[in-house]
Amino acid sequence: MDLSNDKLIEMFTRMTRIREFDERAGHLTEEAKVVGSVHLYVGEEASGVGVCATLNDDDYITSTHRGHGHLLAKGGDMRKMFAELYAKSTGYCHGKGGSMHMSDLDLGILGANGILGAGAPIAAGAGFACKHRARGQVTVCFFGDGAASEGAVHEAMNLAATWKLPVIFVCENNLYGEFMAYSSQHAIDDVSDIAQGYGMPGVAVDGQDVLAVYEAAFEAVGRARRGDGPSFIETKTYRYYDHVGRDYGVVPRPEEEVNYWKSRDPIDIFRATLIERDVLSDASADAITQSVRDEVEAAIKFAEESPEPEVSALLEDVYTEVTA
Amino acid sequence: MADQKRKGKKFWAAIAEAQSHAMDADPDIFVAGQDIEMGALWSTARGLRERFGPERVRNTPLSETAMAGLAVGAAVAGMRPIVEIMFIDFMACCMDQIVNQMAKMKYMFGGKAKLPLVIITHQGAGTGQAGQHSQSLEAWFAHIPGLKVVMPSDPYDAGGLMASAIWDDNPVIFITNKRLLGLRGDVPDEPYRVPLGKAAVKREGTDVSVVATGRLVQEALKAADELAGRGVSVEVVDPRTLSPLDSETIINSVRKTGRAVVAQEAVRFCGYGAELAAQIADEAFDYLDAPIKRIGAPFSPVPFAPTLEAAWIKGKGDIIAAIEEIVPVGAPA
Amino acid sequence: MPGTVGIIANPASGKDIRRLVAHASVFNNYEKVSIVRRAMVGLAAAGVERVLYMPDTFHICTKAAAELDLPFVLEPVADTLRADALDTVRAATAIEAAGAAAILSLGGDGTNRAIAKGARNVPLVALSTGTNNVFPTMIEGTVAGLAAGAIAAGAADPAVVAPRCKWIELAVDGIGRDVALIDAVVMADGFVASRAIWRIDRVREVVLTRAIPDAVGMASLGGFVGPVSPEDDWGLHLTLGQGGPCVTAPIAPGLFRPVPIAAVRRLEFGARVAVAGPALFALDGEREFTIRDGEEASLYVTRLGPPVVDAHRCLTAAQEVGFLRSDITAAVQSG
Amino acid sequence: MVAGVKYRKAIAQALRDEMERQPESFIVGIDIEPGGTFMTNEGLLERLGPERVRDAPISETALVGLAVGAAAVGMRPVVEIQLIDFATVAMDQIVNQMAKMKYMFGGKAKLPIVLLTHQGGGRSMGAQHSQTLEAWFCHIPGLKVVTPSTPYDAKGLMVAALRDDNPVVYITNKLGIGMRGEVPEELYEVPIGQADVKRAGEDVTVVALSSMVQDALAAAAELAERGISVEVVDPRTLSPLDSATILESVRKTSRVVIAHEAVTFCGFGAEIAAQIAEEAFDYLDAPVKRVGAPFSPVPFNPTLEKAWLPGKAEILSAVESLIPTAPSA
Repeated sequence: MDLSNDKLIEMFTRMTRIREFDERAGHLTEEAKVVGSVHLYVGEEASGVGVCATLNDDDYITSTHRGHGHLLAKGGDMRKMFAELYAKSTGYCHGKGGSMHMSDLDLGILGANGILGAGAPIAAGAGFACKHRARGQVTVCFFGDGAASEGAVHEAMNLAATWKLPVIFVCENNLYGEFMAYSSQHAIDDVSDIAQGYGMPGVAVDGQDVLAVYEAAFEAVGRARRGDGPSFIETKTYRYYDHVGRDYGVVPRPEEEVNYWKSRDPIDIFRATLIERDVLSDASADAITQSVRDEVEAAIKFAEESPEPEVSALLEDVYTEVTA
Repeated sequence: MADQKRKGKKFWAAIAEAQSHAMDADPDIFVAGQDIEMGALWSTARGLRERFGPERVRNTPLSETAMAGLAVGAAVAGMRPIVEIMFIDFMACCMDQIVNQMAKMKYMFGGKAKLPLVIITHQGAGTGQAGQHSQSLEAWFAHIPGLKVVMPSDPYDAGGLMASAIWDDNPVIFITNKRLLGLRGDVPDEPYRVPLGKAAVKREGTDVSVVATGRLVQEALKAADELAGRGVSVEVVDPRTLSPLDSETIINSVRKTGRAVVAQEAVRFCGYGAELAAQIADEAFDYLDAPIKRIGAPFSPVPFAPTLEAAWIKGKGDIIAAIEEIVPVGAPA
Repeated sequence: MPGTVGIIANPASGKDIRRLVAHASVFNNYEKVSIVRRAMVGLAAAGVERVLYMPDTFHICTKAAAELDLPFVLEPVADTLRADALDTVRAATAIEAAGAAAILSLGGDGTNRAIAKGARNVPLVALSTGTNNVFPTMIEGTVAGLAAGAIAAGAADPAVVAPRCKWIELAVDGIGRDVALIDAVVMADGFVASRAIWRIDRVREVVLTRAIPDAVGMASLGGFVGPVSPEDDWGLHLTLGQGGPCVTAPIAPGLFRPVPIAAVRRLEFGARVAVAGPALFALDGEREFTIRDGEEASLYVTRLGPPVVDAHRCLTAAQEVGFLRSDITAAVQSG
Repeated sequence: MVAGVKYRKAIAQALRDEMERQPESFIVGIDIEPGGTFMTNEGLLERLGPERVRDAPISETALVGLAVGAAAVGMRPVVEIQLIDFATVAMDQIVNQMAKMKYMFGGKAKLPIVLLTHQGGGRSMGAQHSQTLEAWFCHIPGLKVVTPSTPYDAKGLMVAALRDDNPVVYITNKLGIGMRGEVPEELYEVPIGQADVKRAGEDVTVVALSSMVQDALAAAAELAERGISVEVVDPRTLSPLDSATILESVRKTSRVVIAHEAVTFCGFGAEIAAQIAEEAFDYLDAPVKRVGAPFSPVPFNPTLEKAWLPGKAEILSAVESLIPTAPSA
């Protein structure tokens, strides 16, 4: 694994940005400062960052309703993100999308998506554009274990495999689809087992270890760039909080399970690794966390001070005006 | 008579030519769908594979969801896809991609997404294909902000609207009626366009406006011919684009004639004709001299038996009957 | 307890990154269920009274038993399921403590290494369901069950049919830290990350208990420069780098890489290979841990590994004492 | 105000008590076991047990298909699609299978299915979780569509839907799910296909759907103070539509406003307007006015969403446009 110290620190910083962003987003929801359904990525940071760290700026991803982490992993701007959470005109979607649709097309993000599995066919489409343009671009399709039940995911996998599209299907198996446990939704232990049925390699990796995810993604992306077609990576991870927001205890999860996963916190694991390798010290790691927290507060301030969208914007951007 | 019939290009050929012209001009245009490589089920892609090769003219696996998503993803990544869904009935298998993804991406994502794509699909009864291959569902798509919906009624409009649909930077649902695909008409050899959002007065008249869509335009023209012989002057207006609708042309026509018949092949209840009638009842109310008559199919799935299907499907006779109810008409010539 | 056999089936084997970086096969858990089911039938045929199994998230053993009317008691070993790599170690320890006569394992080198760490004295019937396995053998589940059953039934003497295997012990600063059954690999730099080894340019040294050309992985690499059989009372030490032969070896399934070898030496039992930190160790194909600058590790081969059942010898010995035979006359008549 | 029973509870009561009487009934969906996304199934698991109250993998296609198959062989499924937006994922099963099976298969298939789903904006849930799509289902022969506007109607229509041998698409409005109202404890039916005059009036008819009924009643109360008598008609069932009640009202008042939350263009209001323009034309004294949402996806921002959502104010101004002499308060 050829990772410079700078790259490792950047990955650590991005994971920390996700954690701090979503923790605050969760609190802001509870304080009723932001509206709508906010799906938190806390606990799953290694998955998004490990995958996105292998991508170039002009690669594409499709994301899910739990998309904040993907946006930050690909380099999202927290100010525009909080502004979108606050439904402000300065937000990524000018206040029209919200948490569930927060995306930056300039970063190659083709949606956070409110419909389970819907990103998969879109990823196939973007993958086709990548293949057609032959500039070595790839598309990553993030989806969850719940979405793995949806037909759209299966249909897109078949298309991508048949056409050998440069698409990497990344199933973030956080063990819950909404409030239903993984085992009540699937008869197989590893979602990645389905890949073989469509004619692509499928692997399961430790989703709490950002380097393990990185390594798998790096190889899958390499295959895609070489024209060897799609791959499937299952990152075994865990959603610390409820389906929506933080803990509402709608359906309590076994305490033992929660504790086990929290004992394998992706940021703690990575931090320990980097300190052991002398990439970071305790002090420098703390400094990163602190600077991210400062960034979060500044971004919240920016969001709070940003103007509401004008009502006259209501009917803007339904259609593109310019035509060829 | 036979010579007359062979004059001009067929509806499907006009569509294929429009695609071919556009593909000549832009290498980012590709065509995908089931059996597209052999020219598409209804021949609307005939010759494209030979001309543009396997990379740009592609068969897909049998998955409408994957195909529609393919169009969305490729479009947002900068291409200009044209994807065919063989039957509009099959659009039921990809409504999420059409309605929640394609139609909303631009609006939800702060205006950045540009989706220059065309979904071409085919609808209509009268081919003995029963309930799951005969529906007319244009009203669904017209109800969805973010989509444009076109429904040409003759070869010239088909070619011109296809060209405009391809070059439009928004998702366009391009709907043909299967029974129109063999219709011949004058179609230029060179590239041309029929603008989206512009209705056409297909025949001028003074006594009653028939606002018809798709195949019913041809039926209305026949009805107008026949009624002309009985002294009734019928104006036939074809919206051509169902969304955005050129309400002005329609309202002006009704204000002129004072009477309106709205005609569509789809099930009448909650069909597109209801929108047309509602707009007329609001905007042209003070000019109306008679109730607005609405023609559409009865409230049942499309039956298989030819006799039943013939009874189900609306046409010239129904239009004449409706006009007779609201316009004093002389005896048949 | 006489007549007790343990089953450890690793649900995570056969899924790792080598399906991406090499051409490794996929081994899904339904196949493992099916194998365990056949092994259970074999155990039943042998008259085993009690089967202890490692619980896992996929419930491999209970699913396997679900459609069978088994004559033995089937029990999970208590409180071992954490869904992590230590599950296997804990389960093996519990099975040994319960007095099992044999352990039947489904997994690769890594799974068996974990079992060896947990249970050093129970004869092991190792059935291959992993990726590039040297330690377990490709053996039909029915036969594996029968072999384990024969030991439990006393039809074969483990002292004869299950000799202890070699292993590599690894000590850090003089303190024993880990073991490997087949290979211990010293790598420069690198993180544990996804664990598997395929970047051969990162490998510095290799210590092997066996070096055989008809294998995949490090054992194969050794096999083409200095073969060592499981029976030989020594190991092999390779130092990679320029200066010696270059072997194009299958370092993973379907993946050949040219490997320059600077030095090859026979490693007598107890002879130490000293490794100065920083370094990363991969044991039986899995990157495990690192040592830092200033730390020193040593590797050495012994024959203190667990007893390993040779199914062929085991069942041959069993048939000599009439195993599975009850009434020859009746069998002939009915046949 | 805490008097009365919540809308969602009224549905839960109907499901609980009526399903108990129907041993072949079951309910399936996503997060059904804890009571459903909007708690419309609260208490069902306890009463009916895990065999009949079931969570399923997240696949709307599989869920609806399951209902069609089970119904076709004699069961009486209730299937919940959490949000009507997600019905887009199952449109083939709903439209090509569920709606047509009886007709296509010679009348033999009996499909007693209730498809319970929830729609509407106002909760800042963005464009994919806020749509109002009833018009689609009304356009499809073979489906019945109900949109109760009060807890009383919610319970009665649910009972009727459960007893009906046809697929019924039962649509609530998310914002109205907590509304309270008088609900009898016992089982009763509100007949499918019967509109309800929620308030009698003389000057103008407001035909309002679902959540807009409450807005229409509020508007009517306000207009009454200004001397304008508004009749509020709630179709309750959109398909089959009780046209007679609507037309009768319009023939009486001669003026009509049609109000729904869905996008106006090609919405259900167009159908009502078209019927009135054809069948009550000679009684009309003014244009037929429609109130609905503008032609855009539902925005996330609360201010924009509020501007998007039609409500009392839009009904008031539509009525005023028909009765220009009305003095403003």
